[in-house]
Amino acid sequence: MEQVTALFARIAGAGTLSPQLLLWLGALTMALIMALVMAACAIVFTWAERKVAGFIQSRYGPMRVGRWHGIAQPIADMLKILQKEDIIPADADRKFFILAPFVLFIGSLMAWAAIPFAPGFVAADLDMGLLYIFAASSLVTIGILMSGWASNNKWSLYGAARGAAQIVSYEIPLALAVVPVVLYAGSLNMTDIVVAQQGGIWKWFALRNPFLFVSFLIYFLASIAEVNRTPFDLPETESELVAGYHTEYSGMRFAFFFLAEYANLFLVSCIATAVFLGGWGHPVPGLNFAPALVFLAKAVLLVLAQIWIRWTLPRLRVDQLMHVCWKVMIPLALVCLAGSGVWMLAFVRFA
Amino acid sequence: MTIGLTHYLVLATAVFLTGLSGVLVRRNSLIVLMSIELMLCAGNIVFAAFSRWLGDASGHVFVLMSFAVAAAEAAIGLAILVEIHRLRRSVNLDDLKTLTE
Amino acid sequence: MFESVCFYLCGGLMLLGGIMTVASRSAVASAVWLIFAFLNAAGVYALLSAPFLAILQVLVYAGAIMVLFLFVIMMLHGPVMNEDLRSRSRWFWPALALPLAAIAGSAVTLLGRARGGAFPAPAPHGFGRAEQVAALLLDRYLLAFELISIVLLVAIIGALSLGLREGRRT
Amino acid sequence: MSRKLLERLQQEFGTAILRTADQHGDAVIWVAPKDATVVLRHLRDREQCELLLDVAGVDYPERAKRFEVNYLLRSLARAHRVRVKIDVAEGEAVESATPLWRCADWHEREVFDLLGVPFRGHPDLRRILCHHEFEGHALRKDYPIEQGQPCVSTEKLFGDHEIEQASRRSEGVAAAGDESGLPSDLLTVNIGPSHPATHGALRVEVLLDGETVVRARSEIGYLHRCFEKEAEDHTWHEVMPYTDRLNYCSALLNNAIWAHSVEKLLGVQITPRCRAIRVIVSELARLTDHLVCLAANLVDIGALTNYWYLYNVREGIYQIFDKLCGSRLTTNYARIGGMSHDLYPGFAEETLFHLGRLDEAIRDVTGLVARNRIFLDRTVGVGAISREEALSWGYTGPCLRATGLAYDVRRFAPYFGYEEYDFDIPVGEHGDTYDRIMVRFEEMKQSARIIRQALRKLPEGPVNIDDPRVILPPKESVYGSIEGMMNQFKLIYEGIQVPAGEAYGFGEGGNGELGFFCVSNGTGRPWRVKVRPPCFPIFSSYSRLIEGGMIPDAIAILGSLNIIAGELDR
Repeated sequence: MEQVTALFARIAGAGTLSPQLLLWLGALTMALIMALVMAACAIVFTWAERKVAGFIQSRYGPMRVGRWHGIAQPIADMLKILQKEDIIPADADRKFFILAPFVLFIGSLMAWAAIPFAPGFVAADLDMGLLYIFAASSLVTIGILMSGWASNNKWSLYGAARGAAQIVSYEIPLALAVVPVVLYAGSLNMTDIVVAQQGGIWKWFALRNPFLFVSFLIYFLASIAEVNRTPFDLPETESELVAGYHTEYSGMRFAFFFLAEYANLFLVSCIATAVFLGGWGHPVPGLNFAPALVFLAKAVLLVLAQIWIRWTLPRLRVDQLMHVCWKVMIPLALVCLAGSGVWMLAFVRFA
Repeated sequence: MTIGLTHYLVLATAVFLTGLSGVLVRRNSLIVLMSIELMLCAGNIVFAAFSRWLGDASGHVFVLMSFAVAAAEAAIGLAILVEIHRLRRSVNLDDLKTLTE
Repeated sequence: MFESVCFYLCGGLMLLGGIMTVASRSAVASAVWLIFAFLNAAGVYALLSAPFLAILQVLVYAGAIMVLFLFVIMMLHGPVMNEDLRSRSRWFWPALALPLAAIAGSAVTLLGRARGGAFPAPAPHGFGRAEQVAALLLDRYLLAFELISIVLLVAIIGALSLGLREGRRT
Repeated sequence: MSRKLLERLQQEFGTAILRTADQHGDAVIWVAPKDATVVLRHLRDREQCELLLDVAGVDYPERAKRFEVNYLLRSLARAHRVRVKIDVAEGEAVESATPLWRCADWHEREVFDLLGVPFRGHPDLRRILCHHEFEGHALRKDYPIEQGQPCVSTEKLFGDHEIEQASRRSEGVAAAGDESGLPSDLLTVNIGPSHPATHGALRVEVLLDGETVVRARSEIGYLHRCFEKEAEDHTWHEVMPYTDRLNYCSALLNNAIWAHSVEKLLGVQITPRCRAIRVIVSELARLTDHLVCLAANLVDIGALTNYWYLYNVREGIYQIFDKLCGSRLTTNYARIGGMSHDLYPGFAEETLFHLGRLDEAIRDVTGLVARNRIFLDRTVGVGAISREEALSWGYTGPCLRATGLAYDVRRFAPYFGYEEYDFDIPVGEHGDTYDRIMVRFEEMKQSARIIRQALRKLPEGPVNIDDPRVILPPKESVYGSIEGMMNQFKLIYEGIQVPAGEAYGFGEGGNGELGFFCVSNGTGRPWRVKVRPPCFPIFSSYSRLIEGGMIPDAIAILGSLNIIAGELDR
């Protein structure tokens, strides 16, 4: 962000802009860049999902649009979805129906601000970046509940209820799983957390000790539940709830749900990368070229893993979902937290 | 004029009284519960404002405590409401006067 | 200057959210307005150099408590509640106007006379951060910390025992 | 076999048995309406006729007692095939068999709906295939076949009172007196008629307490297109394409069994080659049926990828069908007395190739799901039904075998020479969703085994029987001789002259026993055709299976029962 503000200062000429204004301009620009990056990622991932699904299912996936392997398919899809009729059901609660996709989208957009892609490349280097991300993404639940309620459709309502229950529940193991990392890093700042993991693969928090590795797995699984993907895709199960909370949405409004879903998918992978997998750090110590690319590569790998899981596993039932969360993941996450603490006391010397 | 303690206190009082009038006037017990949350929130602002004024973060601890109380209140209050709704099919306070009759 | 603008914006919107919470007919609208008020309250905390509280405000209120409210409203046959006109008595607007008028009057006089109790210039470094609050919580206010845990534990047990309705299963 | 049974029955009941007959190995007895329950009960309890296959009504307007109600019974242990006939006049009621067999509920509703025969003591005598606004009874001979009746309103399946009762029961607060008059806490939700998991137009109205299904009631008939009425208006041969549309996942099985039923009535023997071809195409059709069912069921559980693994094989088999019959879905391949034409050259190689791919697919899919913890959690113990209950509900086919009962028509009453093939009957143990799925997987392996054997010893020779009364003459003779021309004309315009009589022809369909109860009055058109669709009685138990479970369970169970609306609604 410093670079951006410096750029603005240079363009306008030194001293013409107040520091505060510069700060805001910089933040806005970064937010804009983030939003664009997020939209682009979401679009690319829709294509990736279809190609990976095709690969897993012994078929090709999109092949026609664009010259190579249907690479332009997501653009065609976006154009198509923009042209679709925007339907608001007669009995829907209009205000909330219109508002809901935006709330959902803004929730996932805000969280992006605190992701450090490379040294200095972060929209808002907040002191409590990790907490901020969790706070921002909790808005998603409200968007889901609003959409389910506003649609005035029983399937939507069920989807929303499932979604809210699931996301609120899985936020607990998700948060508990990152606490050991905070313990190690001694900071909630995302950049600090990443910096603490520099110097090769053995410095990454996921591999620091066995408890942290289990924490990483818990985080990864809980994050799949957070973004409502198989095997935890209960809020939008097609075969049960028609389409869940976005049953009644169409056209542009549906596109918002769709984009937010893939943006969230990427977001949780980015968080995992930053928190557990060393962020922009190379696995081999000593190397430090192209940090942003390294970060992206790790995040994309995690996304691919999530896609792989989605197309491999069946889905859980509602009660089993809650069972996994409350009776398996949360106790395990607590054990890992305590275990990491003990490990630190026993093996790690405080500088 | 710079924003000072008084501004925050005035804001907190206004929010608190809004919540209070909600508690007194609304008959839908869900909205009454929400008004109580609003009042708690107003109290928290007073804590935070004095904390800032005194330069002592102790107030924040009490805000945290108040968060816990608010969360507990919401959980228990809503559980009771659900139970009442199950028995009475209503959450309107006017319908819940069995004891006074 | 910047701070004033932020304060009036956040404070004003928070008050608006509060009023609309109390004044909305439908419980869902109330809840959404309350979320709006709480988000602005987070802004107010940020202005008060309490970033930790600001984030917790969003996390706890918007992310958990209000989700619970919305959840319950929807489960309790919401459509019926939407039309519940009795839920607002006719004394409503007078009751709301009186305290607000009183507040406005006192605010004008108070702020007009005094200098508004300006804060001691910039908050010390690390003020209101997680580290500081945590240190206080685990040291000076350990009792409060324990009390919080007990309150939450009791709330969990209470909500569970109410929710499980064991005696009802035949 | 049936003679001894008839003698025993006559000794037991004396004059209560009005008349007896032996028709194609079926023991047929006539009883008066008042004695029906006693005789049926005796048959169930003493003669081990534990399976009520169907209740078929026939209308004879010229008789004094106009309607004839047939109860088709089956004893698995003693191999009895019994038909109890009850003649009733207009308005006269038959004692309901619902206390004896659970599946009698829907079967009797169907007779009531289509013929207007009332059943005394029936718990829920409503229309079933025709809609609730329908007037008259469609299968009576005096109902004009052209007369359609539109339906303009939906039927609520649960009354307010029932919802209130269910609500009380679910909360267990029935004792508290002052609760009445309050709206229910249960949410009424319609699954279907257009829902992604119904795979056809079915409607299930469920009362939900949270995610739990407290009560459920299903409604069918959305795809009802009067197959049986149409059949009465067409020649025996012309019915063949209609059978394609019954269970459209395994049209060839329907074709073959329909031809088999009419041949039974005609009393003709098909050629050895024809029998082998019918076995091959029947088993191929069974494969497609099971593949579709499993693929859809796994998708319903969320395991989407398996769909492609299974559908790729189905696609291969459909390509064979396409080459063989000219179409993929509506094959119309069998003919009465033979087949439409012989196999094409290279059929065996192609089939063997696709069977190899089938083995691969089964290995892939079972590898993905069979020991997957999520899959096991979702299916084991879900929708379980005991053997006795399954029999009472009229289960046959994979769903019955999943309960552990090795009943398969191919073994019980072999047709098409099934006795010459070496195959196993896979059975389950608990009758739950997992067993139903796994039984189908195992059955596919057995079908492949049968096909391989049949291809190996496929006899040479003619496909069609040499009988000008049944089989169309070759084209050279139609264009070249007056006899051939006349023969063709008679067979096309008047149809095969089937001697008067009745026969119940049956075989193992994709979902269970598929039967055609055919009544001929000696003309070229059937007097009455009653289909016994295997999934009809199975679906009637659906509400019972899902009550107490959750919505996801209901979806998983529905998929594992393999309900095909085309066959269900006819």
